Amino acid sequence: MESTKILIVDDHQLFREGVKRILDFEESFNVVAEGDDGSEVVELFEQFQPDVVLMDINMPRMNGVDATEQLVKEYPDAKVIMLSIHDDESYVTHALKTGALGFMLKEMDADAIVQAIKVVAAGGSYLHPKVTHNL
Amino acid sequence: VSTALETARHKQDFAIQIIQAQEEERKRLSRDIHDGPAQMLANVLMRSGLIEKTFVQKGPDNALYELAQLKESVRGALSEVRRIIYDLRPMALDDLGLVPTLKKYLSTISEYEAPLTIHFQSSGAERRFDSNFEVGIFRLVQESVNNCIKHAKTDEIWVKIEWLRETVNILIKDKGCGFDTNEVKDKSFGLIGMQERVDLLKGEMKVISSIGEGTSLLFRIPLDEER
Amino acid sequence: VSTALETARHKQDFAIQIIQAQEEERKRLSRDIHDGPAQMLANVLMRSGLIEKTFVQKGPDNALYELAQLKESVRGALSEVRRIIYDLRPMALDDLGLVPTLKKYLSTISEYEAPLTIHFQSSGAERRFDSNFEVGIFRLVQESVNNCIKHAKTDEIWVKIEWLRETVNILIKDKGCGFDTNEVKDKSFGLIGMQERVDLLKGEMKVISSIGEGTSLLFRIPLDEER
Ligand SMILES: Nc1ncnc2c1ncn2[C@@H]1O[C@H](COP(=O)(O)OP(=O)(O)OP(=O)(O)O)[C@@H](O)[C@H]1O
Ligand SMILES: Nc1ncnc2c1ncn2[C@@H]1O[C@H](COP(=O)(O)OP(=O)(O)OP(=O)(O)O)[C@@H](O)[C@H]1O
Ligand SMILES: [K+]
Ligand SMILES: [Mg+2]
Ligand SMILES: [Mg+2]
Ligand SMILES: [Mg+2]
Repeated sequence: MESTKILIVDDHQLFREGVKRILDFEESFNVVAEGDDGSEVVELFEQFQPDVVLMDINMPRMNGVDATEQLVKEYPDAKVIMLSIHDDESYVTHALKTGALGFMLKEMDADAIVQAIKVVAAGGSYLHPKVTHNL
Repeated sequence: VSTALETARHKQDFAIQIIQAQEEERKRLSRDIHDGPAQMLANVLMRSGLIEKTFVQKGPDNALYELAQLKESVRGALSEVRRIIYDLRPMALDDLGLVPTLKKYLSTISEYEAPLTIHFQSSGAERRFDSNFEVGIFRLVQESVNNCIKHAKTDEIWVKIEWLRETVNILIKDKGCGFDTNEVKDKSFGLIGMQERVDLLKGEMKVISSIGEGTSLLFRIPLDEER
Repeated sequence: VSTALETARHKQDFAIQIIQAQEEERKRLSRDIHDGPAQMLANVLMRSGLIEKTFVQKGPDNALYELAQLKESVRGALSEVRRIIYDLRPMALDDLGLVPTLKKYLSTISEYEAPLTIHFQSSGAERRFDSNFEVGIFRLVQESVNNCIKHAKTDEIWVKIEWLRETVNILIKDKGCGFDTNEVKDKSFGLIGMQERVDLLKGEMKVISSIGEGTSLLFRIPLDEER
């Protein structure tokens, strides 16, 4: 089975670490790189060519919404899943408008993020169950 | 000069009022966080100690069940924390801008205050402005809508924003009980605070109300290029 | 009248400044809570998920190790929450009163800002006063000490409180770089804010400083019986 290459961009090191530990359980997943700000994402994408990008929304210099917009402009095929603390649907609609294919709340279950990555890597889209309810 | 001095005295009182309001807000917030998330976390901490015991004494199934329960209370704490953040200042204001934030804010309020309906409409090209400007407008709408809810005795409110090239016009209107605008109340700093914010934004504010006829608040705020 | 008006204008600017400061504080706080406790809570949830997965795939020993990690992250979240509550307004202020709260506050700060030493001394019969009064005094000391830390370039500060029958005298002193008190800075509202609070408490404030000679702030606040 082909491995799925994943890039994690989040300003919280603990969060990146936790997600990585969870993704480690999946043999087909391979976390190829990490970044801690939206401003780095284009460069990291260029270098590592990930299949899926996990992108936090609130980061210190460039937020995930702007970063996704920039990334998708340069790489229209980039597959981005946004991660956020906010469960407000305006974030979700905004995220989807910028070209993200998934939206996950950071309170997600371990299995949900695995599922989301699989779906999005295969070309689908995935929203956290709690936010589809809000939409 | 005498009226200028009088206005100024009034503003001085106002400054004192804001300091006090700010302390009140801090106090309320720290209590809120203390009684909500902090208590919940202390409880979670205690229970995570119990999971180990449960595991040893009652086996993994019971321990996993306890763990699932614990997750639920952490989720509860998180949504408390989210609410506190939101009440302080919706982060969406900075992340997404004024119109999406207001839309969400007003729809949440009308849900919360059912059977209240708030008709929200924004026309013209919305743009992003500096953070002081956006939060200023947000607070004007927030305070006006709060006044309708608190005082107007009605369950329909209209909020209209019109983005023109050089100004933005904002109307908050209800068809409720209205009030006598000449009667100044000493202890109510809502309207005075709005006037203060409008001055800060170099705009104008008009309050149109009479008893039995409902209330309209009109704001006309210039849109500087520097913003 | 002209000076009265001038002072008054100054105060009007001040009202605008407080509104802005308040919004800044709300923004900072909501970001702080988002980046601190909210992220920590999300992390706790993730850790719980990890325990379940670990248990199923790697057995109980590994799961117990993860459980210990979970407890650590709950502890982390709790201390973040406590820090925010404390910064907002030490609750001890209401629970224990001014002197014990200041003592604790100053010792925490000097630990945090090591090698800073703060000599704190309170003499005379301490009593309890109303909450506005106590918080007012607390903020005066807090702001003065912050100024010493920020500007004085020294690592020793003296804080002295003297409780008399009808007044309380407060001194905050450093032997640092000092500053020219005639030079008014436009954007720094710390000293102006203190003056405002002192007025609110109907007291007096004296700033004694000159370049190279260190700085002393003296407050003399009347103790009303009603308090
Ligand atoms: N939409 C409205 N409908 C009816 N009465 C209103 C409305 N808005 C304001 N008022 C009247 O004007 C008064 C002053 O309003 P203001 O916002 O200044 O103070 P408040 O709402 O009473 O108190 P605060 O805003 O300080 O909590 C109110 O007490 C109320 O009597
Ligand atoms: N203890 C001190 N030692 C040396 N300089 C001081 C001291 N206290 C105040 N100053 C000087 O006085 C100025 C005004 O102080 P003030 O507290 O009003 O403003 P600030 O501390 O610069 O800003 P803010 O308090 O608004 O964050 C300071 O910028 C500093 O130059
Ligand atoms: K986030
Ligand atoms: Mg972040
Ligand atoms: Mg009001
Ligand atoms: Mg200062």
